[in-house]
Amino acid sequence: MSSNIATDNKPNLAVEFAGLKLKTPLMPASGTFGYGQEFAPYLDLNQLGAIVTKGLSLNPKAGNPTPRIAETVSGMLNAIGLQNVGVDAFISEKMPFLEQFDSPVIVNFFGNTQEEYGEVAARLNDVPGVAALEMNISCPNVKHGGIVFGTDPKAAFDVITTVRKRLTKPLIVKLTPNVTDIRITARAAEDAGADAISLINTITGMSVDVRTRKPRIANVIGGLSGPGIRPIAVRMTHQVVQTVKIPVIGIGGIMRAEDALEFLIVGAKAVQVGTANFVDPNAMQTILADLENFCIEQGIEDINDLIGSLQL
Amino acid sequence: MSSNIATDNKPNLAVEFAGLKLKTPLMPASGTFGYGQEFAPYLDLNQLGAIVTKGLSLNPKAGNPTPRIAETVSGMLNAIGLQNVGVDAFISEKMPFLEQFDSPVIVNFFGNTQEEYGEVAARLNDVPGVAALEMNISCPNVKHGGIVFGTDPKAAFDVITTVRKRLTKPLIVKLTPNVTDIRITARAAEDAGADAISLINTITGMSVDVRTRKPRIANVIGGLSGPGIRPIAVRMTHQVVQTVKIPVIGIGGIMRAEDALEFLIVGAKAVQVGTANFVDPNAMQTILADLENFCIEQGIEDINDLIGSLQL
Amino acid sequence: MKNLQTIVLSNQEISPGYFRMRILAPGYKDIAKPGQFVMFRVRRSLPPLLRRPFGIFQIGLLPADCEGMPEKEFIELIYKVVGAGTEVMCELHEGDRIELLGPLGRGFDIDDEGGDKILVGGGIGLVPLYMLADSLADRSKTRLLIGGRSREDIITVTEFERLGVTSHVTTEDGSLGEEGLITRILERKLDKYPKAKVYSCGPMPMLRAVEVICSERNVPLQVSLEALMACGVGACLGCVVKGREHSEQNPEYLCTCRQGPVFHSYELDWERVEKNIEQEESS
Amino acid sequence: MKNLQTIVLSNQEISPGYFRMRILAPGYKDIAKPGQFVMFRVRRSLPPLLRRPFGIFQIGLLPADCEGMPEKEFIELIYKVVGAGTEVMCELHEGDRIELLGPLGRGFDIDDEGGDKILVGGGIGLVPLYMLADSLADRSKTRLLIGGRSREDIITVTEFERLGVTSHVTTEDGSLGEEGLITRILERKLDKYPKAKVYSCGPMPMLRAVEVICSERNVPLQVSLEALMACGVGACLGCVVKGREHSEQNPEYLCTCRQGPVFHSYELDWERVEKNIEQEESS
Ligand SMILES: Cc1cc2nc3c(=O)[nH]c(=O)nc-3n(C[C@H](O)[C@H](O)[C@H](O)COP(=O)(O)OP(=O)(O)OC[C@H]3O[C@@H](n4cnc5c(N)ncnc54)[C@H](O)[C@@H]3O)c2cc1C
Ligand SMILES: Cc1cc2nc3c(=O)[nH]c(=O)nc-3n(C[C@H](O)[C@H](O)[C@H](O)COP(=O)(O)OP(=O)(O)OC[C@H]3O[C@@H](n4cnc5c(N)ncnc54)[C@H](O)[C@@H]3O)c2cc1C
Ligand SMILES: Cc1cc2nc3c(=O)[nH]c(=O)nc-3n(C[C@H](O)[C@H](O)[C@H](O)COP(=O)(O)O)c2cc1C
Ligand SMILES: Cc1cc2nc3c(=O)[nH]c(=O)nc-3n(C[C@H](O)[C@H](O)[C@H](O)COP(=O)(O)O)c2cc1C
Ligand code: FES
Ligand code: FES
Repeated sequence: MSSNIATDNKPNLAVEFAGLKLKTPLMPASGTFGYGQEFAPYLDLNQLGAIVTKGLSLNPKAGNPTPRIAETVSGMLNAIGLQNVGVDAFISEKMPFLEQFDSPVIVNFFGNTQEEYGEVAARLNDVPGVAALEMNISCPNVKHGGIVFGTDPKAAFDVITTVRKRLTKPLIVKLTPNVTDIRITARAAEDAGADAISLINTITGMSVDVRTRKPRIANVIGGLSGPGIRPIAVRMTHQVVQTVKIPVIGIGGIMRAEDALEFLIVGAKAVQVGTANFVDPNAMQTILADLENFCIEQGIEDINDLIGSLQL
Repeated sequence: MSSNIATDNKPNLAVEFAGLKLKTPLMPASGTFGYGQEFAPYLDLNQLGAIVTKGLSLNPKAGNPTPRIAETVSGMLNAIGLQNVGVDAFISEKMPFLEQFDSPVIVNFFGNTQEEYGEVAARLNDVPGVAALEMNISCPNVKHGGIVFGTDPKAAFDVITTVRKRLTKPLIVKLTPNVTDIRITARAAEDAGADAISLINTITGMSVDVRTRKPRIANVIGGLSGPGIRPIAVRMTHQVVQTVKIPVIGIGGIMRAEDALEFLIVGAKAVQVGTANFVDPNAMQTILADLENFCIEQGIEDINDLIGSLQL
Repeated sequence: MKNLQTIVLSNQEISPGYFRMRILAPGYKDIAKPGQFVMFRVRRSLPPLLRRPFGIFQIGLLPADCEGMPEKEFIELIYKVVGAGTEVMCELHEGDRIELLGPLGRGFDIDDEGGDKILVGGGIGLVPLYMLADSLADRSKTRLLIGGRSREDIITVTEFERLGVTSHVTTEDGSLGEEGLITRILERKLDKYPKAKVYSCGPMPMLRAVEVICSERNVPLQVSLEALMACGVGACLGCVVKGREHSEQNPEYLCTCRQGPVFHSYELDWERVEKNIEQEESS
Repeated sequence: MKNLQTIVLSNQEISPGYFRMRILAPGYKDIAKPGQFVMFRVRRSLPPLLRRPFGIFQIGLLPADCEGMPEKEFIELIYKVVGAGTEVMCELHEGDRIELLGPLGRGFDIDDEGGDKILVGGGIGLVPLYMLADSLADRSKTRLLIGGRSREDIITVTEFERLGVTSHVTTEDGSLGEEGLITRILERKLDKYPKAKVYSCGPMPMLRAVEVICSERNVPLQVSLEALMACGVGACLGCVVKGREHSEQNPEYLCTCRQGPVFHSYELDWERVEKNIEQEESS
């Protein structure tokens, strides 16, 4: 598979899938990297495989009351409530900045109804600088009693089909881990025409301040992210890779290069780094350097040789 | 609710539910305390609210190949494979030791088929020293393609009904967290006649050794436990308490008294301590002492005043 | 604004539960402004996971180790031990490696006029006021009003006085200075100096009371807010407060880490800010 | 067998990557047996989560701090830095607080006869052999065979020699002693002392080779095994090895922590043990 001789040449870290060419398999996870601009002082955005933006909705969204975040053991809970500037303001105010970089821009989006999902996708489809869309299906379907789209395979299939019809750009569907069998939603996404799958979004969780006896997050329940959830994310990525033919992007608790490698080895074509960006705005640069070192040390000339190389 | 004056008298820690009288709301989680004997040198078993044994099956079970455990960030994966001595050997060899203590003995059990579940329950029903049974429904149903009983509300309802018919002792049903909506299985358990619910069992996870590219557990997938999963366990406990009328026992990542308090405040009548017993065989004694101190410090004379006192 | 891998120079308990940490911080002297803060991280791989925000108390220079070497720029933090993060911090020693992100946020807007200034601090909230006091044009016209629960909570006042600032102390238990709340003194001072500008940092109930007093009298007020922060750079949106123009249709959320932590009083929706922070205080 | 909250007395690098830690351990001297181990925990709240198992290298007494005080019992561990846990351990200093569970497990079965004894250690596997050597009746008839990859992996041999034991060293790269594997020496020695008893600890491939040699010659062998451990007390069943009688219908799983870590060779199902450990070695 790969020779054991360390090479002086830089290993190839570029990956290609779903019509996307990425310089490296590393990109930020939506909602942890703002609109890119916030990290520009700390990080060379041109080194990233892609830039993934905060999730956008049709109209600007206020988000939830505070406290919105709480630290847990090796993780954090958040209930930001998908606060965002709205798709139109994004296009006019944020895209000009992002277009300066040659890393592809992946725009994350969501809706409260099937129609809203379709409409946001359609508007983004016409924006030249946008390389692909990532569709967050972890949102409550307001027309169906608030059941989260991504927890109901039928609803997921329908909403992805609607989006697919209005989109010519590559479509990445981002799955929620709060399901009994992630393979079922993955298959629904593939069947509905997704070009790729990314996973996982946060796991719902709760934490209580035992002195005040109040939830530590105003919204009571929030999404758990960070290194503590990584084994769950790796397991789900493995299951989905074994199930669908479309490419998979792994997400969940990646802090170091070794963590990213777990996802790549089980078969993810690329990975996203979330909470680690908060802990260290340089995190992705460090991970990238260490990925390269790992390849050199292990005599891997092309990272694609490593992807899916799990020994069962 | 409770006066703010610290009291010199010891607070009441005893709780009662499902016909069980517990001296304290603290007990070990199944599979992390052996058959009790292993911890006797370190801990006064009479101080525990109950003694919960390793899960038993009809026949002795060999368990999985090694490696069976792997440490993860703030957690551990295990795939012990439910190795146990079998119900008959338990009754003849282990019960005599356990009967010496006045803490009620709760016996955890499982089966590969509905019939096996029923049969184990029936055998344990006749054993005098057994105070209650805890039924682990996180096992694959070998007759139905290996789908885990507890992830299918119908299968869960059926198997619990079968057990209920053969059992006069109190029945605690232990739920798996690997489901989309834990409230649905909780309701199925209540409808099938469970006297109490305990949750959560481990969350399925996976970890890869990036140098050998092999799963760090021979079984590939294992169960994640430990402090990292606590927010998920607290959230599910909260959801179940809000859904069913029967009492709930909270489990998941309890390391310290404050962790136990989170579960009690959201409404668990008692809690189980799992992985913490490995980290520190004295863990439950420390937690107990700190629970008492917390009550004194907060002027809580009766722990029952604290149970379910979440401020929403 | 960068992530500095650096070391602790000293870390001492200056009053029960309060520590003062000096950190090697090249590059801070020329750019850090009064009211800015840093995100502090204990060594990698140790909990807590997230960094913790701390105001910059002071910036200074130590003599070079030997001729030919540069002088050593340092910053000082003063922190109160309240939870997991500060508990780890207070065990750090000289030479321990840490990471520092900063200087971050918007500091105080300072005009150059030498008019009357009143700084109102509550407990540890006095931290950002020291650099502010130091930077004011006419310190003889600057008054520091500092309140706390008890004498242990009143720290570094003599250092303010050495800057030429007059100080007034109140404690709730009367163990130091006047007994009572600092806002009473603020009213007295504003009666005497009605044209003063007010700068304040401290717990929310105090800030709210200060705001009421200042807005009644039409006195300009800047406040430094605290919030739970994950990133410190405006990315997580965890630290928001509602702006004056905020409504559900037209959300105006301000990031404490980026648009703050110092705000002009008129930028904030005080009703809502207070309500939010009440939740935080009690949670 | 208890959980001791104690302190580190010293912690030094004795060869690149190998550390020797002395720990205050009252109560160990009278009860700990050669081959037993401890579960070591770095201070609460620090990762790693689980304790780590380490053999006891030596037990000793330090003079009392002053007259009237008791002598200080200590134990010594020798460990190789291989991962997260040992990386934290090697940064501990004198006086740092740690927790120790032990002494745990079954040690070596030692008969009192003064016959020939051969101790075969691979790398760090030599740790439990020191207390064993020390307890043997006639040390002039005891030979220590110790193998390693390179000269850095050969540690504490002079201390064995001070006990009166003869030592033979091999390294794979020939940088110390004979070049090659230690099993070659074992065969030579067994040719010479066919009635010797063998005791061994080291990596699985070595143990397996030792087992083959000994069973061919009908020489009694005790081995000390390693396994991943969560609890160390027989509760988690994470550390099992298959016993000689093991079958799916009639499982005979032995806990390395409780029935071991020292086993008589005949208790184990070597085919299966090797297969299991192969997985571990490579994973
Ligand atoms: C811009 C800014 C500047 C600050 N400057 C200083 C300073 O100079 N000195 C100082 O001692 N502290 C300062 N703080 C507060 C400091 O960040 C917290 O005390 C610290 O993060 C607590 O960490 P911990 O892990 O010890 O406590 P945790 O375990 O995280 O929390 C302990 C308790 O404190 C509460 N808490 C934690 N952080 C905050 C916060 N930011 N606001 C309100 N309540 C909180 C928690 O809800 C909890 O009840 C500042 C905060 C901000 C936002
Ligand atoms: C009874 C017993 C006695 C031991 N005595 C000693 C001793 O005296 N000196 C010493 O240096 N070590 C000894 N060990 C091994 C020691 O426990 C491990 O090296 C240590 O746990 C590694 O911890 P870590 O966190 O540094 O490495 P980890 O990060 O946990 O692991 C690093 C690598 O080592 C492997 N590994 C970890 N633990 C073991 C194990 N127990 N067996 C096999 N592979 C493992 C892992 O799979 C991984 O590849 C003993 C083990 C046992 C079971
Ligand atoms: C503060 C915060 C905000 C997030 N916002 C979004 C979002 O807008 N859209 C989305 O699809 N995922 C969002 N996520 C989920 C992350 O993209 C990622 O899936 C998750 O955090 C797991 O990765 P991590 O453990 O590396 O953080 C958010 C996560 C956090 C912590
Ligand atoms: C090694 C191990 C073995 C376990 N065996 C069982 C079992 O036999 N039956 C069962 O119902 N749960 C079993 N569990 C699950 C625990 O009882 C508990 O639900 C879970 O570990 C979560 O709690 P914790 O985070 O406190 O460990 C086991 C857990 C571990 C770590
Ligand atoms: S702390 Fe993240 S946006 Fe302010
Ligand atoms: S380590 Fe837990 S049973 Fe041996």
